[in-house]
Amino acid sequence: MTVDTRVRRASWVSVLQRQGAAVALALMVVVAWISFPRFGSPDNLRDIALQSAFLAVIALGMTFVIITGGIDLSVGSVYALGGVLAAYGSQWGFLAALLLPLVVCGLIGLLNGLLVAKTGMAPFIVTLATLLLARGLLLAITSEGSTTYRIADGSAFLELGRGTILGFGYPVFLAAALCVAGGILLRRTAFGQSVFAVGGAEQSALLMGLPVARTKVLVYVMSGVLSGFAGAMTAAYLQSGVTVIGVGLELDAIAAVVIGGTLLTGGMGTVLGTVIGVGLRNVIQNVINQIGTLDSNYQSVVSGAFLLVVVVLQRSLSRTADRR
Amino acid sequence: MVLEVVDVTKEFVGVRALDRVSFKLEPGEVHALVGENGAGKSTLIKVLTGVHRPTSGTLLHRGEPVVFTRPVDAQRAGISTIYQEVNLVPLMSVAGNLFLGREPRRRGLVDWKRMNADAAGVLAGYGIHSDVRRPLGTLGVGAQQMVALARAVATEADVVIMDEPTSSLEPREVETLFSVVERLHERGIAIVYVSHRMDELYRICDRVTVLRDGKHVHTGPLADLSRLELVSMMLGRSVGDIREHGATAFGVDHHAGREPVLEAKGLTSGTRLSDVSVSIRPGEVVGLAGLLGSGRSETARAIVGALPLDSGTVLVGGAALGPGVPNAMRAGVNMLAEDRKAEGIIPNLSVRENIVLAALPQLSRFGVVSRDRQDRIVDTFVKRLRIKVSSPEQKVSELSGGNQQKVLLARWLCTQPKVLLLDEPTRGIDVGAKAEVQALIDELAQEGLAVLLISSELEELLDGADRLVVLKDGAVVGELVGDQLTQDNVLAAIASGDAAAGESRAGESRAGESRAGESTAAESTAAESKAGRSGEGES
Amino acid sequence: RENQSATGGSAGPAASAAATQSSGPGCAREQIGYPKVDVKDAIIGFSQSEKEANPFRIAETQSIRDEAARLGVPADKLLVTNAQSDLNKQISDIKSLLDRGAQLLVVAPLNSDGLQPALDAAKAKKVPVITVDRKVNSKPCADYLTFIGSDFVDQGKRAAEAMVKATGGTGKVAILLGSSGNNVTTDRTKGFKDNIPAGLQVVAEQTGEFDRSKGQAVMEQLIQSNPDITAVYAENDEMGIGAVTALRAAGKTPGKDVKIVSVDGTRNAVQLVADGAYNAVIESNPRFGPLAFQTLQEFADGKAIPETVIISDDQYDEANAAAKLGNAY
Amino acid sequence: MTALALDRRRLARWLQDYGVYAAVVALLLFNIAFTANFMTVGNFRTQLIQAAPVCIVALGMALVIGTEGVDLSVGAVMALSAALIPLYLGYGPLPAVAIAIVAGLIAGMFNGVLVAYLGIQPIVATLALLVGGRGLALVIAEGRLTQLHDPTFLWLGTGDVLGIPVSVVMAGVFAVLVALLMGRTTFGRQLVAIGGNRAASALAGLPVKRTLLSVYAICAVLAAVAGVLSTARLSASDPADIGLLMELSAITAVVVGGTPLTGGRVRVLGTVMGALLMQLVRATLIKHNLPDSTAQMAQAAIIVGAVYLARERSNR
Ligand SMILES: Nc1ncnc2c1ncn2[C@@H]1O[C@H](COP(=O)(O)OP(=O)(O)OP(=O)(O)O)[C@@H](O)[C@H]1O
Ligand SMILES: Nc1ncnc2c1ncn2[C@@H]1O[C@H](COP(=O)(O)OP(=O)(O)OP(=O)(O)O)[C@@H](O)[C@H]1O
Ligand SMILES: [Mg+2]
Ligand SMILES: [Mg+2]
Repeated sequence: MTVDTRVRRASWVSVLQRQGAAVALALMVVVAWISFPRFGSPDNLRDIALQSAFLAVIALGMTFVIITGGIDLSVGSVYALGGVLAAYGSQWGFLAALLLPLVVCGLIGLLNGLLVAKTGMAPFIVTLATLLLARGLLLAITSEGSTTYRIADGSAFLELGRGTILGFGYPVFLAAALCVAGGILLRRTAFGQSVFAVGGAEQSALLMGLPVARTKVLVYVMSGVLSGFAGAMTAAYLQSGVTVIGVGLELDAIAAVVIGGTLLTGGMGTVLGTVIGVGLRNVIQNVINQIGTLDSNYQSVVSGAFLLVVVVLQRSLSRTADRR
Repeated sequence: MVLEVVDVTKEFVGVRALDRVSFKLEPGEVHALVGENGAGKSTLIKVLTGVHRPTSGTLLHRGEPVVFTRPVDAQRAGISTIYQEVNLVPLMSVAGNLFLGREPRRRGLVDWKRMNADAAGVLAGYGIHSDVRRPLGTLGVGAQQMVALARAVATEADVVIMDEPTSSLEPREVETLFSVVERLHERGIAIVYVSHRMDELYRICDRVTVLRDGKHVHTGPLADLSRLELVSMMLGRSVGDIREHGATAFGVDHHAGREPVLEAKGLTSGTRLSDVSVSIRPGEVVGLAGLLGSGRSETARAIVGALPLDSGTVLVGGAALGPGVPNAMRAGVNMLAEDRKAEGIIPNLSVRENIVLAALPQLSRFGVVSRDRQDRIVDTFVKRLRIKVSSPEQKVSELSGGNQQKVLLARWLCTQPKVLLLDEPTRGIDVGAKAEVQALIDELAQEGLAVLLISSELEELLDGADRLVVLKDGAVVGELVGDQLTQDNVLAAIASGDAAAGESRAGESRAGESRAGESTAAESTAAESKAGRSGEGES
Repeated sequence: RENQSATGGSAGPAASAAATQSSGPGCAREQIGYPKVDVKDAIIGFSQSEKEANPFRIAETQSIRDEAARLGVPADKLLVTNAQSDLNKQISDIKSLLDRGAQLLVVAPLNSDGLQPALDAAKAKKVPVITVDRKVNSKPCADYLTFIGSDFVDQGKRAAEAMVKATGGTGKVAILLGSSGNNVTTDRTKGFKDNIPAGLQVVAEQTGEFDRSKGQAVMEQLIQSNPDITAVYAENDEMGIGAVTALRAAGKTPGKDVKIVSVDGTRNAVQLVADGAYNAVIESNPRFGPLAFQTLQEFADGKAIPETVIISDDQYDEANAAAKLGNAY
Repeated sequence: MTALALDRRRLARWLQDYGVYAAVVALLLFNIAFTANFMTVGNFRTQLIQAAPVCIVALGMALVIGTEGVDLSVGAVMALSAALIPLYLGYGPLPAVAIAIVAGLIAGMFNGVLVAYLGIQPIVATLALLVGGRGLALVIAEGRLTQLHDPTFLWLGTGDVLGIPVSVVMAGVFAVLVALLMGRTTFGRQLVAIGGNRAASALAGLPVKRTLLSVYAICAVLAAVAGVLSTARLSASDPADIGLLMELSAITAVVVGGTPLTGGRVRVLGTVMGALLMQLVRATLIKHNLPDSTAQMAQAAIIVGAVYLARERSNR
């Protein structure tokens, strides 16, 4: 056997291995398409794409964080905070509405990053604390949640969330662009390589002279900025800075990332997998809606069951791939 | 002086690992650093490379005082290091590891195609012919060590430090390593070389520094010292006290029983093992010989149930073993794994707990462990294997490499097994303790234990084993008994049927060369040309 | 205050589903050019905001279903979704209801802000939307047809009045707030605080997140640090009941030593009022079904619909609790 | 300079070991000085009663974290056990409690099988139950809160043993049992070994899968017990809200108590202290009547502060 064929087979195997979630998604879509006539309607597909866009942006940042072996629980709160800040900033025009959330959320990410990288505290607990911090900030600037900032009709900022191309909302294209950029950053740059190295073997990365601390700080900043941006897009879409969104969103993002084949212990993962994971989550939710007659309490039972089936399926696919 | 430390002391909580040690490295020399396990060699190296900050003392680089706060600082100053435990990223591809931090780029983006080609080319020069895209962790320790070597040498450096680089290498790879050392030497690069293998030291080193218990004992030309003198300096005993024996402490043949206690038949697992059969009789030491990646570790893992099998059975005392390690252990079959960092020690547990780990069920009643019996066992083995610990409650991760290895040996010996599979048991162990371990293996065999011995040191295999099974590419290619046990016979067995493989390997390295050539032509950024040069240099 | 049924004679809990219609220019179908859709023959969508895991939501959804059944709407023409407390999901839900052919929409908004995209989608399809129990901050008649629900500020005000009656206008009050960031919390707090006399002093305001066990836990803390509390205003019944448990455990007699007033009108709380362990409950009426369908029918018939339809909320106190227990949900 | 460095290192080590205790003491002192009516028996009783369920759940969580896992489903398991109680209370309190605990056991085994035998990452494996479990509980309870009246059962929530509330006694007993389990038994030692280096433990012949399965089972059983106690205290079965966000409270208590999330170490007493610390923090914020925004930010700062003091320092 020559090296070339060996190489080709190995990469084919690893592609299959990584795409356990893709297979699950494909299956899910086919079944949904056949069982529910409205699943395939353009409106429905557009809605799935749009809903996925917000989560995808957050999960993109989360992917980087998780590959470094960390976790970011603050994304849900930061997302909500970003939305409120965008709505608040929109009174001074487009740029303020965009920059205010990005800067503030980036700073929260920076705080996460510095605490994780410089003090050696567990990311789980650091970001749990900033989850509270961001919620607290949000409540503080909305006078305990009683003020809601609305984006004035006709504000240019609204377009960010509500404009469409071919019926697909701008957020879909923005999310897609960010994910492509994120994929390139992860796979094709030195920074991406050090992200993998830090997560795979931090001590080794340090001994190899990689900028471990800087890498960690950067991924948390990225996660903060991206969550803030998702919040800003959401605010533009909802036309106001809603205070009650984003609760528990971190778990959705983490689930999407992990289902996409990223290892929670770090060192392995792909952006494509995450996108697929996000798609899966929203398709599942959509299918549950399509079933329609389900009692609301059964709905969560069914989504739990779906989640289980998907992980088990993905896991057993990647196991068989491993065996080759 | 390229690098110098003056009066360096390094204290860990409760341990003074270095005590006012001074060390000078001249440009272009190959400087041996020797000492018993736990003498402080690795610690000195870590002080030199900014991993540890000394408690007191100064560090001079080209005569200038420097403070390395992080490993990067040392690397920027031109010090490149291969640490004792492989420090690479197991989940990342081989090529990714090799080029981590200096990836070849095209239009600002990492050029994977070229990186893989370059990596394959570079590694072929080190005798590693595996797919560079597979995760590094799937390679054996020996192969990983070669990758670490290739990586360390590829960076522009004027000092290269190697901490026990040959501890899991085969004679053939050791030769490769020596030729690398030779080349570095010619380029005027200074080398610090740590090893417990005396032959190697005498072959390549100019000068030697001896450490004992964290203190500096001697520095001088190696040629001025006889082996015996060197060993006595390391151990701190007079020359007369040291028994003179051969290369190893193994005695003569054992009296093996008639019926094999363990029979492995037709072990086959993916592409790694094909139809390997081994049997061991009580009281017999069977050696497994073969080159790096020949499947010796895999054979041991398959026997103990740690490698899923496609086909094949393992019989112990005539009864087939169920799958999984616990079954094997219940039948009295134990394996000492080769990779002590990944598969051996439990880093955050104490030495005591690491030793008794496998024997816990035997040491407890109704699931409640008896502290007394633990302490007795631990005490016995710490003394017998001369494990250097401040207390049995010390974290095992704080021990020196050799002492960790001894802890693992103790773990398996205290379970009182019937069959012991030893994968590189003396890896990283100092001369004194090595003889001790070898004598112990002899003694255990004499008492009726069946031993499977895997070692990268051929002498150890030839002297220690009663019978030798030679593996190649995951298949048995020969079996040697009694008088047949000679180096030449082993090499001949390995060489037989080598033709096909040789051809394809030659093809690969040519491909590697031409790609590296291309890249030099296509210079566009400094980083690129640097990567290109390094690729060229090694292939 | 009127407590008479606007929908006529149906007895039982639905009896208190009366409306006091507030003024406003009115919104007529011709005026905005929506098609005439008769309620009985239409596909009707109902978007619920949270799981039916508390009495209010259970009663609310049930009231919509019951009324639809009463009017003879076939089961497969009433589409019901549940947003599981996720705002984005509620938007998707509403869009998917439209997608599935809903011609009339009743929405229980999760939040007053943020449903704009869903309302826009309905508007584009000329589907009238009635929001129940929570008003949305959009333009009535243009973005949605009308709001049917309670006036939360008024509920707070009535709670304050009941509190004055119970305490005689003096004492130290602790407020158990609802979830932070929720506009129901904001309104019920404002209505209460703006209407208590100076003699009633608010000594603590802590969130119990509309949850019984959190209400209980917070109350336990407050009794320890402020043993002189004489009254508790809980922004929903569950927290109020939690406070009762906490007070009892601390050896106090709720309803006597410490007066308790809360908002909702669940059976458990009204029972406590009847038992004398509670002082008053301001109802927040969840039975929107009859009014909602009636309003939709009136809209179809071309009548002008006011921008706000306030449902009448009952009130339970020592005097009437035992008698009205059957009305509680 | 050397002496100074050593002193600092010793202080750091001391803080790492006793940081939580110091934080608890500091907070107590603060409250004694600045909080009205703090030094009363009733107040301490309240704090202990409120901390007990978190503490019990955190003990199980500490074991799971020791194996380098995490169990997000504890809150849902509490809800399940709460939902089952009214169904069987008719047969007497004992059968009802037994059924609730068996349900916990089954849930835990379910998690354990996913993690140990199917090799699914703990966070997602238990997420499935977090999402589905509460739904199931609500389905069982038909979405309703049920008022409970059985006096024997309610005794669990309000009664005393030797003047100490039942739930506090239970928490104490469990803490001792878990401490013994970790310190004295083969199981405990194997658990930390598996958390410390799973590959090595497998090669050392430890029953890795069985141990993991048991750990998740224990964790869920403890969660079910906490569910029973909380239900008794509330005198109502409230599957919609009971144990909501309990997973985060429990993990926080464990981590603040000095158990690293990277596994391989379990600090039992630290966990108990962690639960107490978080309880005191909450109590302090409520007693000083801080608005929610400030309270949340203050809580964030205190968590970071406590964990910062107790963090593992690299030994360079
Ligand atoms: N991180 C640490 N914490 C505490 N003690 C340590 C630590 N690292 C090393 N030591 C101690 O320092 C001493 C020297 O260890 P070192 O690793 O330098 O030995 P070595 O000469 O390299 O031995 P070997 O030949 O076995 O590799 C040993 O006693 C060891 O226990
Ligand atoms: N030089 C090499 N070229 C290609 N592949 C290798 C090489 N060395 C090791 N490998 C791969 O690494 C894997 C592990 O083999 P391993 O090195 O453990 O075998 P081994 O015979 O036990 O050798 P050793 O004990 O010397 O490491 C094998 O699947 C093998 O294919
Ligand atoms: Mg060493
Ligand atoms: Mg090997």
